[in-house]
Amino acid sequence: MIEIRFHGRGGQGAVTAAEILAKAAFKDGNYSQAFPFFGVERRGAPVMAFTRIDDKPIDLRYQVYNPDYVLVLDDGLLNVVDVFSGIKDNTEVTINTTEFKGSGEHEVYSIDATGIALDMLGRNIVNTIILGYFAKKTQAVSIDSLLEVIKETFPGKIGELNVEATKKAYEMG
Amino acid sequence: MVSIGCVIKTPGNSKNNKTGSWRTFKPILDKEKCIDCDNCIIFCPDSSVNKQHDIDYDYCKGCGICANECPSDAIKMVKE
Amino acid sequence: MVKEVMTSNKAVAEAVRLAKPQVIPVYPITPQTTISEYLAQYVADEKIDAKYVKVESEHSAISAAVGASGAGVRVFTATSSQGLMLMHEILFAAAGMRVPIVLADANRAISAPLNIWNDQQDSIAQRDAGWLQIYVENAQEALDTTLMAYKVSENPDILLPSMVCLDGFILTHTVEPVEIPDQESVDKFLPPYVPEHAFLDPNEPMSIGNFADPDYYTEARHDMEVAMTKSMEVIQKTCDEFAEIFGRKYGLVEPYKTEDADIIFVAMGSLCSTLRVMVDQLREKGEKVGLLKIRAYRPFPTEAINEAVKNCEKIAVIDKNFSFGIGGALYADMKVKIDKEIYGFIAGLGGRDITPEAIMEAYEKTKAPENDVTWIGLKEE
Amino acid sequence: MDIPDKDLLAPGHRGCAGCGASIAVKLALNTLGKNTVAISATGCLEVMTTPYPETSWEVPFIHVAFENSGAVASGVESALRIQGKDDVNVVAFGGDGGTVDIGLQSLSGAMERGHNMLYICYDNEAYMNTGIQRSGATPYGASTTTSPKGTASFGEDKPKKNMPMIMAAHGIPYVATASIAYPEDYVKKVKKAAETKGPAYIHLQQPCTTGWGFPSEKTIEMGRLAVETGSWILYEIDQGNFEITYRPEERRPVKDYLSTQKRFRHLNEEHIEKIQKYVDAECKELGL
Repeated sequence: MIEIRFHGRGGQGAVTAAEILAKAAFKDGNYSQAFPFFGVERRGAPVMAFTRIDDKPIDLRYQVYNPDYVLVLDDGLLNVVDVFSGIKDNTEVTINTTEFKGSGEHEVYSIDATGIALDMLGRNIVNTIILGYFAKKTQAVSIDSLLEVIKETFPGKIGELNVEATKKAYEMG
Repeated sequence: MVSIGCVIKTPGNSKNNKTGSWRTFKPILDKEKCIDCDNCIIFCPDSSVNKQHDIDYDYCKGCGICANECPSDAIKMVKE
Repeated sequence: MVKEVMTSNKAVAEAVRLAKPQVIPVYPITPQTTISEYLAQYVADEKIDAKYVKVESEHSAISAAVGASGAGVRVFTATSSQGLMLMHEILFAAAGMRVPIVLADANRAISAPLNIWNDQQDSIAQRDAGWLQIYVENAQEALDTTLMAYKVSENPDILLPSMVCLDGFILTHTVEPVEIPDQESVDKFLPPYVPEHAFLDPNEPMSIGNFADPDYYTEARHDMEVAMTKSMEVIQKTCDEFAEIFGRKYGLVEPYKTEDADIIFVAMGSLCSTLRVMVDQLREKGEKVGLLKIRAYRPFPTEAINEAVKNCEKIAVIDKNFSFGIGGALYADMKVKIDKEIYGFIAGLGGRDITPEAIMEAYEKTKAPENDVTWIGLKEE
Repeated sequence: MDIPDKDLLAPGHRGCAGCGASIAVKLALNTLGKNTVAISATGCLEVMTTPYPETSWEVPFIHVAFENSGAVASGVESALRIQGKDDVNVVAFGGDGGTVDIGLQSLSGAMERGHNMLYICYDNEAYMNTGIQRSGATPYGASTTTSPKGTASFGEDKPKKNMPMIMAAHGIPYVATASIAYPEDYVKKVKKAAETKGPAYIHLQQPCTTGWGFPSEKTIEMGRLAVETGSWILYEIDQGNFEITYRPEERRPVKDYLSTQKRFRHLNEEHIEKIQKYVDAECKELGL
């Protein structure tokens, strides 16, 4: 089983990203589960969401404390939240940032998802983009399933744009 | 034994309860004086006056509304 | 049959769509809200041919539900926490009037302090209302149980409303794969509701919700107890029938590795998933431990519990609720009905995560008990 | 007025001798006819008409609780309409307590949602079922068991809540006041309400022999006095058009009305003068 933790701000789509990932993993033939950290936070506040993926049914009903992967949708959170909390030796952390901000102790990838988003979507919504990058880096989900779920989640033009942006991020992975 | 949920499937069966026994005074109609205004029927709380202005003493509680509302003084209340 | 990744709230809404209720009075409340939203959309999109009554409170939601069910149609409503508390009075009326409403409760803690997270105090506080209460463990079970609840409640021998209890957020907002049955199979399993005991039809006038004096009240309440007792058999039969059509097996209780267990965990709802994993982990270490999941809390399945725990030495009941001075409600019921060494644990109140460590604490304290009732993970400072 | 062969509220009910509520319900049901479903709030009406295993209702009837007849009626109406029973009249009855106090929210919701139903408040101006406690509809100066006259009290110290205007503010198609002492006017309004598509509300004054303290034969007389003194004004608001439906030839002083009831008997000239002023202002405002 792999466990993924998302960090974002309310309104950035971290919860949606966790669900898209779970749905994509399910399309791949795996079992999956996704849930938000159930807060009362409003738009802008730090939020967390979790995804679990396994090849057998998932029976765990508590939060993810020791993630295998951490995805950070907004590098501004690094000053506010300990995104490295509970990570293991081999945990991979991916951060949406223009500059590498790793501590040196952990394996950290960075992607300028905001750059891609502003360029291709015209607004700073990075949740699908960071999933594209994640898919390539980890092979935890297939890009085909991921793109399919993105299309289902965002019908029409916005979906197409997201697919293109996700593909671009995948290529960068 | 009660019905499921105490539902009553016999509409209007409160007729089994003869409230005439509540009465102290009894309305007596003088049909000679009756002008068919129907006030006694319309205002009877116990549906005790029929279309022919016959009084049903099985249910009449003797409230006296009929006598009070009779414009021709055709109804008198008398002690049971 | 399709399989989709969805939350338990969506799964419940899907079950409602398949069950085809004709009146749906609901009022939104966290974490039930998405159920009311999905159903509003289904009605708006003509996926359900029902009147969606946009009531102004939960009190009116359940009141309209009783009115509609009394009028003779299948009804669904849903709520959570404070909303269920606001319904409290009418829950009793619904059961006493024997209207087979199905209600989904997204289990959430009760104020004060205000808290939107999961525990089961809200539905436990309604345990004596005369409703059947089934606690579910995952989204699939939420869907399946909602369908089965109609079948059990509408059984002429039962005619009591059902509450499907699903843990707030832990289930209501967690997506996972769910099999959605096809309409044809559901229609076969769940025929339309044809009430005989109570309906409102000018061609056959009857009075419903009457006044009963001491000559009749006791019998009316006792009839509910008879129906509640009988419902155990009907629930089991309904589960068997469901398994035959849909392949998924449920029961009043679900024992897991209890046969040779020295210690058996007893719990309700989503916690049972984690407990099952813990049982496996402990078994690997040579611990003889099992799990008894209670699905039906009302009726209380004494016989089924006794059968499952007959060989064990000790029982550890984990309650997400409590009664002051007593302990958890399930613990208290077990103490009354089950002749075993039983320890109670209070956990998961107001959304406190029940981690493997918390479960281990309960396990260790059952092995070497200090108190009858222990609050797990209580911060001392 | 049409007299039916059989009343749709059967005798044998447990109402007081001279009960105005039974007159109110009988006239409404007879007007609406057999194709009607009735809902009632808890109160005198429900208790006196449905002591199991006997019912006085000749039409389908449902009662659930005190404060929710608006919502119960919403459910009943929804269930009937979804089954295609569009021609069935839905009528809910509530006393003043069940309507203006504890049932106000439920009723407000039902009216605002536009259910095709009629709600009749039979207003006897206090909680009579439980022994004459004041309600929001208890008039100024009335002595009740919870607004008693005493050395420091002259009874209820606030005027009656203006419920019909609260209902009118919902913008529903039909609102009317009525009195059981004016059956032609009342029945006409029930008919109109039944023909109205959408919610209708009738606020019916119903004198109560027990609660107001007058002899049982004077139930109707008391209703007449209320209207003739301007203490109760008969009007309707039909699709927003306000109209007085009955004008007394000459308005009598309120004293004639107050002095005949035990609940007002303690009032002194000053109180009566105040009530007269209040009534005068109300009449002026409504154009009586």
